[in-house]
Amino acid sequence: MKRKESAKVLSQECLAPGIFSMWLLTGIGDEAVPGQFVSLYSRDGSRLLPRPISLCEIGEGRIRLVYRVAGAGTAEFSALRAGDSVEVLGPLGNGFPLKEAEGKRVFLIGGGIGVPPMVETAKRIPGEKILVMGYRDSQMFLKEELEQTGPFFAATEDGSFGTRGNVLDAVRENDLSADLIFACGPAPMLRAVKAYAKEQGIPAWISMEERMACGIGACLGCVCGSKEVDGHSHVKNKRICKDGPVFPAEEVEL
Amino acid sequence: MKRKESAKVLSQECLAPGIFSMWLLTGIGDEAVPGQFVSLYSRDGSRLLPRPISLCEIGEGRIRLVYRVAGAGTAEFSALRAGDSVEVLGPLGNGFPLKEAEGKRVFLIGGGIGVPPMVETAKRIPGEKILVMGYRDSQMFLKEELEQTGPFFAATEDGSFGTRGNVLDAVRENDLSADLIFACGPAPMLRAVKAYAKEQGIPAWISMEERMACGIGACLGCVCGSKEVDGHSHVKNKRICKDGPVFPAEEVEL
Amino acid sequence: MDLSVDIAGVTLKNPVMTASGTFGSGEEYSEFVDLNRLGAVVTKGVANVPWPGNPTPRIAETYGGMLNAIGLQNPGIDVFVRRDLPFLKQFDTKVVVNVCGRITEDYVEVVERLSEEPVDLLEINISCPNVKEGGIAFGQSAKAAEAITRAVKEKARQPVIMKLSPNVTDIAEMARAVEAGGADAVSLINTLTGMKIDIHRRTFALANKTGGLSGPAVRPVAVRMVYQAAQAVKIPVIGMGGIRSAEDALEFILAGAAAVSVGTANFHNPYVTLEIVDGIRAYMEQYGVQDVRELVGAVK
Amino acid sequence: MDLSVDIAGVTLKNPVMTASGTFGSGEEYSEFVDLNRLGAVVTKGVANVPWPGNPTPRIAETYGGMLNAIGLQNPGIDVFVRRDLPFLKQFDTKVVVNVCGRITEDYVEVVERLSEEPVDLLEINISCPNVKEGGIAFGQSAKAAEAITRAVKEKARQPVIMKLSPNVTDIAEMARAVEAGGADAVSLINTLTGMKIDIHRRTFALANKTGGLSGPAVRPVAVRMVYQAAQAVKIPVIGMGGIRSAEDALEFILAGAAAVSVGTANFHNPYVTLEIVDGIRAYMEQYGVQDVRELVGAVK
Repeated sequence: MKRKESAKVLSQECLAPGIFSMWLLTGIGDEAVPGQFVSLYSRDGSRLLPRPISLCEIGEGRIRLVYRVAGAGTAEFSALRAGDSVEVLGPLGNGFPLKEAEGKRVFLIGGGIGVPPMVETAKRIPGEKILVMGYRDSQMFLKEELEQTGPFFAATEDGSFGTRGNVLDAVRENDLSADLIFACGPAPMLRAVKAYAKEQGIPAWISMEERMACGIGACLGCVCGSKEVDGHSHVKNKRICKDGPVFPAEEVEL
Repeated sequence: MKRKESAKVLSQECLAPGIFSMWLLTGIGDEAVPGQFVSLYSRDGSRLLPRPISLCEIGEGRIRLVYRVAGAGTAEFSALRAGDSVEVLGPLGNGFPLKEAEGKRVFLIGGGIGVPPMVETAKRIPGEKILVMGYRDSQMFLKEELEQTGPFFAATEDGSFGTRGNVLDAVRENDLSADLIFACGPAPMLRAVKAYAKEQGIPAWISMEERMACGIGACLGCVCGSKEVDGHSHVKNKRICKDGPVFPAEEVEL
Repeated sequence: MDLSVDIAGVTLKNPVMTASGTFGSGEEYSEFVDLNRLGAVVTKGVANVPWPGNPTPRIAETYGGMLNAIGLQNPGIDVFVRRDLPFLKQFDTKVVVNVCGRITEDYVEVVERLSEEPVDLLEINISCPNVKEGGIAFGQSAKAAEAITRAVKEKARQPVIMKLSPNVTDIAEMARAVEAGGADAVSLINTLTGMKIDIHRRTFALANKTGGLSGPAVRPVAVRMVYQAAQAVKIPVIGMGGIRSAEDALEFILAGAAAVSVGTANFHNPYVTLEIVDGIRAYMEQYGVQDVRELVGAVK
Repeated sequence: MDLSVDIAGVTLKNPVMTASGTFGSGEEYSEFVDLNRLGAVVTKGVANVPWPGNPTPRIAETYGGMLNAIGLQNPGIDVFVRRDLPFLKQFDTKVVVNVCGRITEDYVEVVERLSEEPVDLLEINISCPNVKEGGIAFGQSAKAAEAITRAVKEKARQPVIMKLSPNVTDIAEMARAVEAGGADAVSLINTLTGMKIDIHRRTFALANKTGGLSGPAVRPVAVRMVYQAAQAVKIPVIGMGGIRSAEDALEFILAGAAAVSVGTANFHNPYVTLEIVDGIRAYMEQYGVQDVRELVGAVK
């Protein structure tokens, strides 16, 4: 059941330049699955729209959000300290279909601020998984957490760690293969993942991003083109906030 | 010289229901005189106009503001704690003409949130002064500070202390008289003071209030009708923020 | 204490409605608010056929508000009647169907399709570009607004609310035009046309370049126009534009609105509609107002 | 790096001007900013005779903005020429005199009085009610706007900027009208007409009932109108409406403004004009822009 509430900040930590980790005391995540997200609200009356942020880790009665400071709203969140509170709405979206991973070898692919949701996703997949993460440079936030869950490979844009290049360069350089992909990251990465999955003939589930207003499927602000007609308007426009953010790669336009 | 700066909050105290006292660390008051005011700015982007607040006390490198919570902006100020900071512009306006008080017996008359500026005014008048303050009830904020400076008389609306009624009732009940009046308070009180001064044939200086935008005399938002043509527009509209807030009572329309 | 209001013969249990396009057909928000407690649910605009809407980005935050250029994506009247209306009819609230179109015939088709349906009121969105008149909105020409009102009224079985565009020189003239065309009520304001530019990417923030500005930023314009409209016509006025609290809603009511719609605020606070109902009741208690209708247009 | 811009043959050292009515004649703000560093100072509107303005309250805060109904209080052209112009001429900045009037003859009289004065540009405020035409503003009728432009241009010795009202259906039409009347430039937007009601006192927040809405709340409307005006005319466009940072100013410039005016933001931050000059320079450095004119209208 979705709800909006005021959540207490338990901790705030800077993981890398512009990347912050915040634990919140809230039961909003208790029934959530990885790949779902929450909306955070600014305290400043000039900023009224929510900032959607993916769930990085889900503890009992608490959630961890790892986010990039991209503007004044996220900068405000990064200045919150333990004991402060923040308005949060969630859980939102569908999340990764963990059942699909059963009995399969899974690629968990994250790029940039698409890395965080892979932490809880990796924890919830008991079977074989290979983690392939893309970063700008050797400031590899969440590497430790991810390494604890399975084999970890990294690609960095500047080549300062792992493979120089993108996540698929790391897949090829390390001769990796899998039966299924769960991916989250910037659109160019998702496009490459979609093409790779098609080429390999394996299913891929990707998590999409778009500017949102309501976050619950009412306003139709955050649609993406889809192959099939959508359930809402029957016009091939899936709602990222409600029908997604996770879609079969072949289902959505990128 | 006026300036706007970020001032550190030294203390915050609730003096009476809805009445707060805040000391700020700022040199803005160093050359100020009582009766002048500062503008405080909200941190919330939805509230852009300054809140003018009179100087209650002026210390070296610090100022004391005693203000009423009248809306969301002042409520925000009242939630500031020692160590927080707030944007402040000042010193603004003209202040009371202390020289006029030399060799005279002066009534210092304050009503409600017009009481605070009388503290510093009383401190700066070395000669004879009589303090007559009007309150709603026995929650007589700043009474202690004022009593230290001279004879103190109070009027309360509910009669719970001193004279039941207004400040002029207190003047009459206690058979008080003076050669000069400095007054600050709500318009009905100022009207009564003006009439009393005329009847007694003594000069009165009153401090006026109006909604302000710039606070420095540029926008012409806070004018009051005047007997003489004003220096700015030559239309008998004095600027409260710049030509005032303190005017000879007979000079302004109330 | 009586919070009920009357709009063209339809009694709303309280003056709080939702604003079209911000509340879907109620389903998504029913997880947050009890729709039975609302005066009315106003649906997202419905056309005669499904509309795919605009490319993304469709949304941009602005100072104290937002721009949207959804482009009236909707499933068309068939799906609406089959799926959305039955959902809404489960609740004890009034149903206002917002209707959009590209040409007059589109509107009329939708209105005719709804004639036998359990709909309480129709709200006609005339801020859509009039395809036959070079794309200027019906709601930006008094003549076109009056004509479409007349065309819709001829076929409508339910009372008709004409929703006015604020992007006009003289809102009173527009209100009088739709009254002359037979409108049973007017609602305003629709969004103000705005634009945002991303200075770092040097591009428009919205794929559509322009979008509709809403949120508390526009409220003073909306209150002014509601006041002017209420002075200009005898039919009821429904006020909206940046309402996010009972205080805001009361501003519109005092300016002359018989009811209000709450839109963008739902995105910030999904509980806001009911908080406003409670807040209006509290205000009436505080000031001893027995009937909310005493407040309508009380500031002149 | 070149920040200078050209408005009708007058070179401003940078594109940052003040907005009329928010900056007096510069004297009050000279305590906070070095006027020599501004592209131009635009004075408060001046009429042929002193105007007393409206009763108070003249000011109300709104969400992300403010309403004002000063009523163009001003000392009239005599005092202005004797006192304010000499003050401004001490500084190395361009002087733009904003002119207001009740009837065409008022405007013409002021313009004629300024013909021999050291004034660089004239800005004509046509949002004043046209007393001879039942109080509708000159700037709300294309015909009236063109006519007053022509009348002013006939007598003006300095280039003429026509300041447009945003309270119109079609801003492009208004821009074309003043261009046809001979305007050398247009500036926009003036304030949007708004209203605020005090629900506790049940009265209007402003003695004048309505006032002009300004501040960041209106920026998206202003950017949209500046874009539309810049697309519609060949003369330079000066953009304003809610600018409070260099980012905001750049939005207008990219939308087509050759220069910008900063108004309401001065009330919140008296140093803001120079911060914007510095911020535009920093943006140009960041992106390797040599000449600010490359940015004008760069987003299409």
